[in-house]
Amino acid sequence: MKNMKEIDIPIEASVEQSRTNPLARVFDELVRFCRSRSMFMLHYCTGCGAIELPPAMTSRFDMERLGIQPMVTPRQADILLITGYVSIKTLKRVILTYEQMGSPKYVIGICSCTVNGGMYWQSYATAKQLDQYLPVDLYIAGCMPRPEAVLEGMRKLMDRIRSGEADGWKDYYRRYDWYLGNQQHLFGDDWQTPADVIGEASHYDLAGSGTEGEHTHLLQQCQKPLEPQQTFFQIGGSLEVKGESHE
Amino acid sequence: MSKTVTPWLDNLLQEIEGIEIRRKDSRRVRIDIAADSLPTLLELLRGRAGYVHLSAITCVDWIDESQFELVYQLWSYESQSLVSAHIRIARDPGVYVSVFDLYQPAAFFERDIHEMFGVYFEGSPDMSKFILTEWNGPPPMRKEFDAEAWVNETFERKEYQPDWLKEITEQGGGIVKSPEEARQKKP
Amino acid sequence: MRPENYQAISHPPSNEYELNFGPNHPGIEGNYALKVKLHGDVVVAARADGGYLHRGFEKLMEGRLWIQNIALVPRICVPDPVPMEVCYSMAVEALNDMEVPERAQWLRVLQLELSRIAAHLFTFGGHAATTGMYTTMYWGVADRDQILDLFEEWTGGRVYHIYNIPGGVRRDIPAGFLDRVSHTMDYIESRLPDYDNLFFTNQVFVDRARDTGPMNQQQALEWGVTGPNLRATGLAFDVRRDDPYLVYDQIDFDIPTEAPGDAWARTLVRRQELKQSIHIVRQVVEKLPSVSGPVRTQIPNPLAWNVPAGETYTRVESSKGELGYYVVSDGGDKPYRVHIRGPSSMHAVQVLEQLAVGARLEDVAQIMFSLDACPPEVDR
Amino acid sequence: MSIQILLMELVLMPLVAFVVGLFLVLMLRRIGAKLQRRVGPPMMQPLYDIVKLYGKKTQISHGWMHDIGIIMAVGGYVAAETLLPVPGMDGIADKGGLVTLVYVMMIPSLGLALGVGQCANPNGSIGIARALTAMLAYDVPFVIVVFGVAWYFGTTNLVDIIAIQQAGGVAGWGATAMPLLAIAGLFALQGMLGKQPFEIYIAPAEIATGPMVEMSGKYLGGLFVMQCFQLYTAGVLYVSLFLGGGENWLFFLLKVFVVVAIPMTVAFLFPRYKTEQMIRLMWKWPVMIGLLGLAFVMH
Amino acid sequence: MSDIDYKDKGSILNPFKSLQFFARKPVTEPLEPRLASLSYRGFHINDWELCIGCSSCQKVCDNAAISMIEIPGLPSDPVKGVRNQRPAIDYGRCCWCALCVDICPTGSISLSREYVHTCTQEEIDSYFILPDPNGIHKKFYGYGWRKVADSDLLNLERGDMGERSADQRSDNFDEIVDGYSLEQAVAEASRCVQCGMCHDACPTHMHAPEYIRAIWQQDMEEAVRQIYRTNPFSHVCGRICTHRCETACSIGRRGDPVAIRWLKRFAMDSVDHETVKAIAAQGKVDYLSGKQIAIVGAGPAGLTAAFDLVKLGHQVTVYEAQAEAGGMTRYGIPEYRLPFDMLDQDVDVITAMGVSIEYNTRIGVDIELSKLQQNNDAVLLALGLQLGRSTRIPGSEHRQVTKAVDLLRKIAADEAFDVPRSVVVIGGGNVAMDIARSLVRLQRQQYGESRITLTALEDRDHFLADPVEIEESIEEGIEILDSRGPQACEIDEKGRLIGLRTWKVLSIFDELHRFAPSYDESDEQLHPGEMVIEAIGQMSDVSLLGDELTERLEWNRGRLQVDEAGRTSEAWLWAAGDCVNGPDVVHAVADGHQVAASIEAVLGRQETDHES
Repeated sequence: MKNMKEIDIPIEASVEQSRTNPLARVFDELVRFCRSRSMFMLHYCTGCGAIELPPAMTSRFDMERLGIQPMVTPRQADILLITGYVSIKTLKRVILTYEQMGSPKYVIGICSCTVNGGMYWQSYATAKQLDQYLPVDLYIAGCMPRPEAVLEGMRKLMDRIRSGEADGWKDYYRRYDWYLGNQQHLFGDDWQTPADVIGEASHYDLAGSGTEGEHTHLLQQCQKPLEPQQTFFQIGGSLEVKGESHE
Repeated sequence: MSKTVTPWLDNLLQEIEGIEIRRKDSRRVRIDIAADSLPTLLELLRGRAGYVHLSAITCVDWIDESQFELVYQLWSYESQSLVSAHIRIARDPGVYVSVFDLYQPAAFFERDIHEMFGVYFEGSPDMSKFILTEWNGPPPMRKEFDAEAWVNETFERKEYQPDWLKEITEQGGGIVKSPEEARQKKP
Repeated sequence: MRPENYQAISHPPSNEYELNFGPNHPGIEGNYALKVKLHGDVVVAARADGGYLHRGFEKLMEGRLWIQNIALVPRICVPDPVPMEVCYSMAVEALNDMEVPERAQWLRVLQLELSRIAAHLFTFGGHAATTGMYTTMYWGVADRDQILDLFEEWTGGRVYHIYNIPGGVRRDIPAGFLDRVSHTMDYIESRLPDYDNLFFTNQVFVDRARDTGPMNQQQALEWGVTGPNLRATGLAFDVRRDDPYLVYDQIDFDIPTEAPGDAWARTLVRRQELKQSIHIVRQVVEKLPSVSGPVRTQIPNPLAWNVPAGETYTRVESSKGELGYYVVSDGGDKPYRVHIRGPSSMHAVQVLEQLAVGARLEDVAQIMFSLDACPPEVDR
Repeated sequence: MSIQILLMELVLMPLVAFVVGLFLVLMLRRIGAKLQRRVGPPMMQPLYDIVKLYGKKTQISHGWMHDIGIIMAVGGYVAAETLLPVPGMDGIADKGGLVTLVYVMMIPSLGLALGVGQCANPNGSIGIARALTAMLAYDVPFVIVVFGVAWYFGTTNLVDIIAIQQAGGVAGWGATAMPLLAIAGLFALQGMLGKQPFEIYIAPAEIATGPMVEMSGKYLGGLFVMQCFQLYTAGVLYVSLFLGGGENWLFFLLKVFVVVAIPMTVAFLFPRYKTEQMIRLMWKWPVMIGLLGLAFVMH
Repeated sequence: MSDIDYKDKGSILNPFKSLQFFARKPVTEPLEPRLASLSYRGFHINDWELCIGCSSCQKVCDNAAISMIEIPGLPSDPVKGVRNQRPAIDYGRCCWCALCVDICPTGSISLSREYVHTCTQEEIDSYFILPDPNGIHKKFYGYGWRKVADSDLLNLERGDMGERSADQRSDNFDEIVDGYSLEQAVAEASRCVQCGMCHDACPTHMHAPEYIRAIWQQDMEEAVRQIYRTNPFSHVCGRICTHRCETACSIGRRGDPVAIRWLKRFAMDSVDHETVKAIAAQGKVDYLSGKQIAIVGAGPAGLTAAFDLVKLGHQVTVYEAQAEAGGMTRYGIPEYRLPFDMLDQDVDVITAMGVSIEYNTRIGVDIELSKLQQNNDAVLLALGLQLGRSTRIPGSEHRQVTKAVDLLRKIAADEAFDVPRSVVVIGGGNVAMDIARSLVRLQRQQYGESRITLTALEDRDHFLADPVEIEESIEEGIEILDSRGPQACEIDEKGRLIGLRTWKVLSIFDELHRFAPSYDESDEQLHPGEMVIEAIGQMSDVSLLGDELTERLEWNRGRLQVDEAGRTSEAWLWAAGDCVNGPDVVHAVADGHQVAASIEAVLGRQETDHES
């Protein structure tokens, strides 16, 4: 958080705010309303908090009442639920997933672990503060929060989406360099994802002074073309096969 | 219910040298044995005494003695008893033979011990990383690896500035003992 | 071109290709990955990839006081946390040579069985969902919630009970609780015919489950399979009966078995176990009022508790199989070494890799769920 | 019929189809909710979903083939709607006829195949392969049914078929005359809608929702719209063939909703079959029943 | 076995039975959150009235989630064991295990039934909360998980200390208390939660948490090292300390405080004397400062100061009027409470450091104070309180009416005197108990029976003596009469003392809390006794100062006026111990340290002044 405040972010006028046409404004209002009433949630069980999501989704607490549905691929999801601790191995996938989600997208941090390490503050295997790596729109306290608390959180997020306040995804573009720096600190300098975040930022007119910086330069230096991942296969404990995998 | 475990134990005593057997209760037997003799023991246990289930292999890092202890938990469905075979191997170089040919579950445990402790098992089918594929540090379960220090070095603790705390600080109070300090105070 | 429209990597056309199941995949239980190599839609090789849920429990436990670890252990297997607590507590009790009051033992049995029922209901739901049958999942999870309500009232937590501590349990049951347990058991029992109609005797499901992921007893023993998966191959082994702990030797229950060892057999075994657990819970409910006395042996001040040096291996039967804790104390206030043998460390890695080979792509998720593998147990 | 009215019908018919389709989707989700013992989504949920998807900022396209595929998928159904007579509007139904309709209804699947193939996601490709297999599976009973109906009524013109049925009252309905074919038709309907037990090409647990895997934003929105049309088309077609079409809007909609409710309900009661199990089933019972029905019809 | 056979093919029709659910109500709960169960582990609540800021919750917390916050304005009193600190909890770490509730010594922390808290990134500071009785959103949802007897993690009962029964002990001066065995000591030490309240409450701020922890770790030498950091009278304090630490102990809030005094005693007893000497000498400088300091009185205050000063390289001479060192600890406290050899060991440690003691040297008689002033750089008066106060009631000048301190000194010095067959003691403090119990022993030794009556102004609940002392006195056969005001020592016509006449006390203080006892004169009793002993307080013998100095010095209600560090208005003269602060061993030790530090500071300043 400290680092965050040090960086001076000029507030760029977003595309939506600059519209003056009243019809367009009504349209924006409608879209925001529908966004708040239709949230597709990527059900990625990053941690133990995921165990309270099935109850929240199913009959007893029925999230569909709020228009929330689970989605299986990041492309279709609006909400990334980080259900508790993220191990460093998972965090890479989470960032990959996040960057593949379509904007506007929202991140919810559930449980203590996403805030300050929680139960696993001593662990060498988990990342401690989610907001250093991804912009988080909402936190739900608990270890783990009950389904009711999750629903309350969702309702709060709905209000914020409707009022247009939930815009963490813009922050990711505006301060990409800072986020990338933290990611590189944890994953090493050769960390890269397939997404062209800088390009997207300028495409959405969200590029700011914090979008590019030393870390993005480092990324550009280390960037390599993506290659199919090599997997070492083994069948029945003896036979070995080499193959390629699609990621 | 529990059947006596005496006859085969006696046989074992005769066949293997340097073996120490302690009976903990009617179902638990502890065997301490030289590392070289373990495969023989396991072969006997599996072949003749019906200990077909390898419940677990545990590695214990006795850093002060510069040794790794390997504990093999074997269960017999017939005699319904558990034998734990303890061996000690040198911490350096930390190499031992795999028992995969006798017990297939060993593959998982040996792989796990390899990545967590750095013990290499010769003849194990797969010594590649499984859990820690993206970990570049030392084998984390070794006693010399101080996870807490590593965490303190790598991550920072969140510093909250809630209003109430600001208020109290203005009045001259504030955090007098953070958890980190409290932990450091312990001898 | 918009920047987010990037070119996909092209591959030479081939009959053989790879598919990632997970870590973010609905066909995977939890955060876990299975890479399969397919020829057509037949799996020719499979490779499990774990560690996404790795927290380094065994290391963490070495850095915490004996008492502090009670809050840590249930997190190792979230769907079925009670066996973790009980097994750890039993290990510490064994090291201390500590007696557990009889009432506490009965209470532990009650917890274990309620947890087993909850876990099985959850598993049925998950298993059904992998075959596209969501209604069972919605039912199963909602009915499991009834048991979580009991736990909430009893232990103050829905999922993480943190209720067992070395020496016994943290508090007695609230007034009138046993009535509510009986009531919930009645409810769940009354729901079983619904499940039978919808799920267990659903021809489509039976068709899919039968002959899916079969293993014979020989293989199961070779691969270190335990729990319901082992019993589904015909071997009537249950730690509760054959290596008894707590007061299981005073309780009457059957050990259901099936011979064929496929997904259908495993499902049937679990279904029977659910009934047996209800039967056990009923016995405990009947017995508890006559067992009076304390629920806990007083332990020394937990901040300054040195457990005598020694080692112990304790096992319990969790809903997934044999759960073991190997705990070593060097006489200090923290464990010197804790090794957790989760049943899924066999099921989710080697067994899954072996069973997946030769299976159809459609069956892979079902095989994993029918094994009831719990990835956090593997990753720890 | 003046050209203006025709043009108006051509616009109105898909629009009506879309609106009715939205409510069919709502019904689908409410049926599920009811069986699953919960409340279910609010009334306008299907619309919210579609508006939201079109309002997404990120619109990932995987090339022009991908775009065309989606256009084909939605366009195919839009075309199909104009071929389906509804009360008061015939559109171009009497010019196209049943055979055209059958072909037009294949366009969406092919379009999807084109579009998804472009994504290079193996899950999508598998999904499409399965979808085409499934089409092959349900098309056999479907074609038999269509053939039988055409034979029975002696025409492939849907307007005529409906007229014939309505002339005979309930006794004149296709379902009364050809119960076996009507049953086979239900199977085909189930397959056409891709609902359990014939859901194999979506299968989230295996291939992460198959063809939809790489779809996002308006492309996914397009698929949602397509789903509305799909439900409507299937429902109306069945009503037209077997239940006498719509005498008026009230009866028409009632019949459509009832017909669509049947596969929806079944979907929530069954798991999915594997591909070969599905083909085996489809080519066994529905085909046998269909052939039997055909035999009755032809005699 | 199974009621669905494996061979059962199932039915395609069975699932349709579930259509009945179209007619059933949903099981969905309303959107508003339900009320959690009665023992729910929700957000924290802390009762600030009960909380003492001991930080036990912080220590038991798995997740290092608790910080202690100092809050100005809250009561803070080390003697009562209260700190103005309260725990604040980081919900970015907390796991709601409720161990903090179960360990809380006061029972102030509990968890509520409230469980919903959501916030945005900007509001993330709301994850760090200072629990108060209201809950985090200022709304009380009711108590959830609270401390119950079953879940209490603390052991509230003190380990039994073995001691001699009244029969075994009341005819000899052997030590009453057995002391702990190693096992008992470790068990007792393990009860400590390391809150440090004892450290704060102790006048000399002994490192009790540290040495208790060392005892628990069975590292006795470390314990002794910790003890010697602040207290050279460790054997003495391990036995007869007034243990303010135990009064402040947070475990004592709801149970028996940790037996800190007995643990100290155990640590000292279990390390052999030579090792103790070696440990005590650690940190002694290896040079001589060349400064000379004279200390008057070899009691705890004087010797502690001597110990500190010698450690700093000064040359210290202690002048003691009696034949042996220890002051009131030797001549005021009976042997059954503090065996002489224990005291000797403490003194030996100090003398072994290089302190020289001139015995039987009375200042003003054998050597003049002015001479000390001339020969030394500083002089410390640690006179103690040797003179007993008198009741001044009629008959109190009788020769059979004595002061308790004088008699105790005689007993300690083994001087012969006629042991009376029956005694009346006036006073309800520890000295009264000491003399009464000493006489019990002497009477039993000589006559085989004891007849002792003890009268005190106070009622039983307000006795100044230790409750244990009172209890043991009663066990030993002493008749204790409370609320009796002494009126006269009755003397018969032959001039023999026959007893003490008392009135019943109605109240001791008036409305202004001044000492003004009122009596019920109708309730008069005569307590027969051959001897009456006054044990109502002591004072200092300041005659050694001489008239001139006495004039020059400043006084405060009969005591020497000193500054905070113990320096008198005369630059060369310091005063410490009982004569300044009233009777208490551990206070005297604290005084000794303080005054030594003051002397060192002054001498050190002189040094630098000289150099510059």
